[in-house]
Amino acid sequence: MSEQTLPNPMPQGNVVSRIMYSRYTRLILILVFAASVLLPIVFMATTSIKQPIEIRESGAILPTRGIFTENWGRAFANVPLVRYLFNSTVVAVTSTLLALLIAVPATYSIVRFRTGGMVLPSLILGTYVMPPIVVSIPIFMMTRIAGLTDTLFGLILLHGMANLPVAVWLIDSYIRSLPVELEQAAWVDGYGRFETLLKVVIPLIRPGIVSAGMICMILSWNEFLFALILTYSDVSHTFPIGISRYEGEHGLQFGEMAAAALTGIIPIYLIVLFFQRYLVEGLTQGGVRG
Amino acid sequence: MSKRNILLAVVLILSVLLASCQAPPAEPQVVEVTRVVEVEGETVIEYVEVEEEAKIYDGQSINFLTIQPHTVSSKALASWFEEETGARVNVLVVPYGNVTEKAVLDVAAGSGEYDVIDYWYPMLGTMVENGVLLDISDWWDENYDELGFDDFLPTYEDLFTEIDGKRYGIPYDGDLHVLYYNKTILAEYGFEPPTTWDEYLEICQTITEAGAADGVYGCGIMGAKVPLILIGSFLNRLGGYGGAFFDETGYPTVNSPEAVLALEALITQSEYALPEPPAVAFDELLGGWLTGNVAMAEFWTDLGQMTDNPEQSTIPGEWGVVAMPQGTGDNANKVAPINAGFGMGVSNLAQNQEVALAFLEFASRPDIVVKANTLVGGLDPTRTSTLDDPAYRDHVSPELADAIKEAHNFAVGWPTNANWAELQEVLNENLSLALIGDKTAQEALDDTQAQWLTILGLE
Amino acid sequence: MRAFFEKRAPFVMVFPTLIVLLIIAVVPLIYVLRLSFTESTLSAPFKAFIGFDNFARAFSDETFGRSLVNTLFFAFTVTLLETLIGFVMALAFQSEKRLGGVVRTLALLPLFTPPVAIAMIWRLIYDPNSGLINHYLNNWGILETAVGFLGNPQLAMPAIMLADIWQWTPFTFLLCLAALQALPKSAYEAANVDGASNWQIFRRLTLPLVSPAVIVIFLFRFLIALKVFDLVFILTYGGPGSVTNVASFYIYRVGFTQFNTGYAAALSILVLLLISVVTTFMTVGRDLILKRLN
Amino acid sequence: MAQLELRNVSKTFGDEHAVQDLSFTCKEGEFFCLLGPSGAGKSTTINLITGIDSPTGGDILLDGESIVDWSPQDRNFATAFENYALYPHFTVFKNMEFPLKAPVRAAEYSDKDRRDRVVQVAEMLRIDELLERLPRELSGGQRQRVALGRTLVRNPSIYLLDEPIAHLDAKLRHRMRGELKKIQMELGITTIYSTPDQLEALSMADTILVLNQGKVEQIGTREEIYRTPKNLFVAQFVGDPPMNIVPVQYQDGELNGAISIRLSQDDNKQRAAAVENGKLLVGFRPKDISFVSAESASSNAIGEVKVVESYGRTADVAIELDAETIVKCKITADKAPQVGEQVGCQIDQANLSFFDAETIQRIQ
Repeated sequence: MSEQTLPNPMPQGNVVSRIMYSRYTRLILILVFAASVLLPIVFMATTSIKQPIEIRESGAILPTRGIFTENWGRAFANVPLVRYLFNSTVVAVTSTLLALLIAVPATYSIVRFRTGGMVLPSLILGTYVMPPIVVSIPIFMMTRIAGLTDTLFGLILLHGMANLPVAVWLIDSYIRSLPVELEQAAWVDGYGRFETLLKVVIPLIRPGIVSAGMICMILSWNEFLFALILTYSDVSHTFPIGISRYEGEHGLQFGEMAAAALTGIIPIYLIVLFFQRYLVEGLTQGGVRG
Repeated sequence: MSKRNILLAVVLILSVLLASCQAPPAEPQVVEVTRVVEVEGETVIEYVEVEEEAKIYDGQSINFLTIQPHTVSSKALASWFEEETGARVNVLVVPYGNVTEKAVLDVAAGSGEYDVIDYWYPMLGTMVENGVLLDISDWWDENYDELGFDDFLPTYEDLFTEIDGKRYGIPYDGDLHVLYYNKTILAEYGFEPPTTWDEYLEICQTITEAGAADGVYGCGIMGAKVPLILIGSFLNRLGGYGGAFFDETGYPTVNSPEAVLALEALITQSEYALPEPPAVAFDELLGGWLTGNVAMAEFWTDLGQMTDNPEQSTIPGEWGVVAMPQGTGDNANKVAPINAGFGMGVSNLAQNQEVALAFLEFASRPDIVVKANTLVGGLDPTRTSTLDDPAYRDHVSPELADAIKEAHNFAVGWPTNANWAELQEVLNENLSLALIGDKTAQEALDDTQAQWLTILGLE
Repeated sequence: MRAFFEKRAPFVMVFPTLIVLLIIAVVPLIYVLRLSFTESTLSAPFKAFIGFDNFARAFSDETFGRSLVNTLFFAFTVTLLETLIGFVMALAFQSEKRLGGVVRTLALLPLFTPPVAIAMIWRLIYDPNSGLINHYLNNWGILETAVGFLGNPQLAMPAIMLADIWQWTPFTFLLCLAALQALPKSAYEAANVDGASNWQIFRRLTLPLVSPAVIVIFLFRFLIALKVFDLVFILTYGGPGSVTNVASFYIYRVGFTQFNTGYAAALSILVLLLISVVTTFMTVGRDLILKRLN
Repeated sequence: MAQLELRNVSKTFGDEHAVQDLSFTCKEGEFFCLLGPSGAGKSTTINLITGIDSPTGGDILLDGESIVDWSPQDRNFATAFENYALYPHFTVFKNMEFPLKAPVRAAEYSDKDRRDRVVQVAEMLRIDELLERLPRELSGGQRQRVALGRTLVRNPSIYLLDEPIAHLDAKLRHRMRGELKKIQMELGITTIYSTPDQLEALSMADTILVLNQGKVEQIGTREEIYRTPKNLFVAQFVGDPPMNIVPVQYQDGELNGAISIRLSQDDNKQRAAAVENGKLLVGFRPKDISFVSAESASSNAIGEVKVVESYGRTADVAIELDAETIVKCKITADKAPQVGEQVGCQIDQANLSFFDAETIQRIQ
């Protein structure tokens, strides 16, 4: 009896459980995970300080012909990377805000008031399933008609709209998990539906909004197709387009490209670290609830 | 929370600042003109403050759509043009794989975002079909003598610019394939550079069988499934065996016995080539070649320069170049396939046609072509005179210049008809299938022929 | 005014979404549908009405058929593996405090690296002659000759999948972690008091409780995976042969390199139908599984 | 303070009738109780009144004016929910202050007013120590009082309390009953209170409405509900243990069945005779049974003691009269018989209820 009430009972009998829950297994898992995540990134980092010939010569991780920092200088000299990073940041952040702004009330309405019945949710899911290539031509035409090609605003609108279904999909389960009485209480307390959404629902699903926002940001940050089709110049090119610009006449400038790619990761990563608590809270506290 | 927000704001502001530091667009030069100011009736102060002479296109601008690999040269051209004419040329760069779609989309949507377009010549027919390019036949005829268009390399002159007797551009960047060999490796095995594909195979096989364990291969073959690459490698052999994509009447002959022989040669050679041809594109081949692990490589003429650059290569000066080997059989031929090459044309929707044409004129001038062709990472000659120009010969080495000149005697181009975009996808797919053994050479080419006939409506 | 909006609150709240759907889904779909019944090129849409010709062509298009199979195979395999690995990782780290934080932070790295850069780095890793893998395998004497991962018909697809798994497993991991941490603590406390072993707790408690969320994650990731494009475009261009040709990429080639938009539209419609069918099946499957679990 | 009237109110969800044809009037200042088992439609009724749901038929009037089309925030009712519905992201103070900050009445209160009001109510409910805590840091009883506090800070026209103390432990529930009643009487505000617990209803309500499957079974004062249940359902739902019901045959002033009673009062005879075939159900409260010896002539029935449940001062005794009939009686504990003992039961004729065996309606 006393043995059984220990906070962490010894695994009983089962080999699998003993392996699964052993601390050593976990440590090994962490090491494997960290190594496999980091390996390509580290390889990218060392590639950025290798001479071009060395990149072609050997797949060794560390540079063997000395450190060659010129890739970094060239990466910035040849492509207006900072401008692209700025564009990407503006587009990712603003389009995410836009997507959330539209998605939160819509999801609320769909979940709570069953607006649109069965049709609207499936339409939203369908929109999300649609490969972007399918609609790229009409989208381009419409953007052109609206006079929004080659503008950040156009790209923001498009990313925002394209990520809307994702946001709806992710926020849905968070709203579903809220007890409806809280909202009813707010109504009776004298709040309208909009005020209830603002004062009660949104604060309570903040983790969901944060994680949906982060996923929208990732999708926008990495988006290539529309960014390519809808932009012409440095005014609105985004970072992924910038990365594709280390193309020599015949072959890629791998070193410069690696330097550029890292430049893109570093600020984002700092921001992520910076908001770590927020993000992790967002991603882990609310969570996806079936 | 608030601290965090402040920090974020700082980060954002910093990025805005950094972004604004980044190359503000150069303002068009303001040129003061003569002004007469009268003061109080009597005294007349007259002052002239002309620092520079007014230029013909001051204050005007055009947009130039170019491909990423041409960034340096296109930007150079733009700045020289601005210096001379005062017109600003905005160079808009896209990855080379996307240039046709950008140009066509632009016209399809009626944007007219581009004035001058840098196009891959096999897409010329497609571009014309889609109404992208302006018919400049009259301009061409008018300027023919004055600008010395007869100096354009004859192999490029029509191929890059003409569809159905009309002109749509000027040759901008020429390039053809030649065979490079590593002098050291060939000497080590006692081989002379090959003149036929059979010799090529023998050399390749011998060296690979002996050297593969040390990572040395007799040849490198680009077989990556990209039309420019895979069809290029095929054409190198197809021409050598005397085959062609079409006969004189325009009927497809892609499954001719010569073509089958050529593809079989490619497949056989691939077995001994740098692994693994279906994954070998520019970079993979360069990796083998520039590190001295590949004895023979078919490549564009700029490889010589690259090989001599110690930052890029371990074998500076160890290379030699010969024309593409010949095939065997009755129709065996000597060829130099034009596996890349770009023209420069004016958009049908150009906002400023006059300046666009002036830019074309400028870009085709012999002195400018030489200047552009001697930039590092720039363009390859489009004019005969360039090949004789000392500056250019000095730039690429006289040996290479002569090899290029020689190659032009038997250069063959890609088709440029309106259906080529579709045809090349079919061919590309089938070549790749043959290369990995999903189809035999005969099957792959028969299938291609059948599909081509359907596409061309010739069944 | 206020009362007016208040009364129509549900509708007002979805209104912007309706507009967005109109712009990004309905209008384009109508356009694409119209295109699919016509002979069209990019610059000259709707040249002639040709009925079901484009669709008929699609049904006899071997390359297209293979691209569909490839897409489903790719999406299903990577989703399965990513969800599985992500879930196991999440299980291992759900109770880790400090180490868990490190892992979570690391996990964000691949997600924020643009696919273009990821593809570049994987090309360097896979390069048969100067690639990372071949370099070390050769050095350690495991391999005699170089292996061309992306050029080998058997290895090209797994190679792309590995790159995809590298990029997206962190995503499933983070979502699984979220799901695990959202489980009610009280149930576990009770189980601990009852003296259940860790394995029993996992089998009887964790698994049934977390399954719905994991299924949602699986579906969500599956939908993203069906749209795979960038990696194929940069790593293999659909080759060698047709081994890695996927639907999005094939449509891109037909529509954007051959400018045959009419046919591309028909292919798009077919892909969309197929995806809808698959998604419906999976949703039904999810409901069945959930019913059984409850 | 106000008077609320429901007229033929119905609410259906899909095919399901949650509430059917509900009519009642709740007078000003009255403590009105909705009593019924779970699923009876109590919460639906409350939601219809607050405006959270709209009725599918009928009308709701506040002081004679229809409020069916009013939105919840305009009705100025205050509700305490069964599961408290405290806002988890607010402290206790903010929870209680929330209704006062609502746009509809924000202008009425200054910051200080609000603070004073919250503190005052908190003191009254003895939760003034907890104002800075979050709901998750509170015990069930504390949460319940906060929920109550949130309704009390306002001056609503009606309080609606939906099973407010259902989830408390017995002791706390007992105490809260008293407190609630006290507060209600002090404030004198019309209160509608729902509960599945008949004891709660009987001990607090002025008027009780017994609801079953969405329909009204009976409306009346607690005495009426207890003494003269309108039908078998009310009879058996109210009272613990419930009213004993025994089928009998009436003939010539005598009831015969598992029990035999010679009716002595004319009133009883009259009622019993009202059913033509004489098939009756006779009902009597457990407290109306007293024990006599099995041989006594005054006994109305003889049976064997099966179970004795003792609650300290009182005890419930179950007696098997025959194979189908068990009656329960409530007596003082010291008079409880032994299990297995044969006892005679004497039934107090003053409080007999008669029900028609067919319609199971009370015979008046």
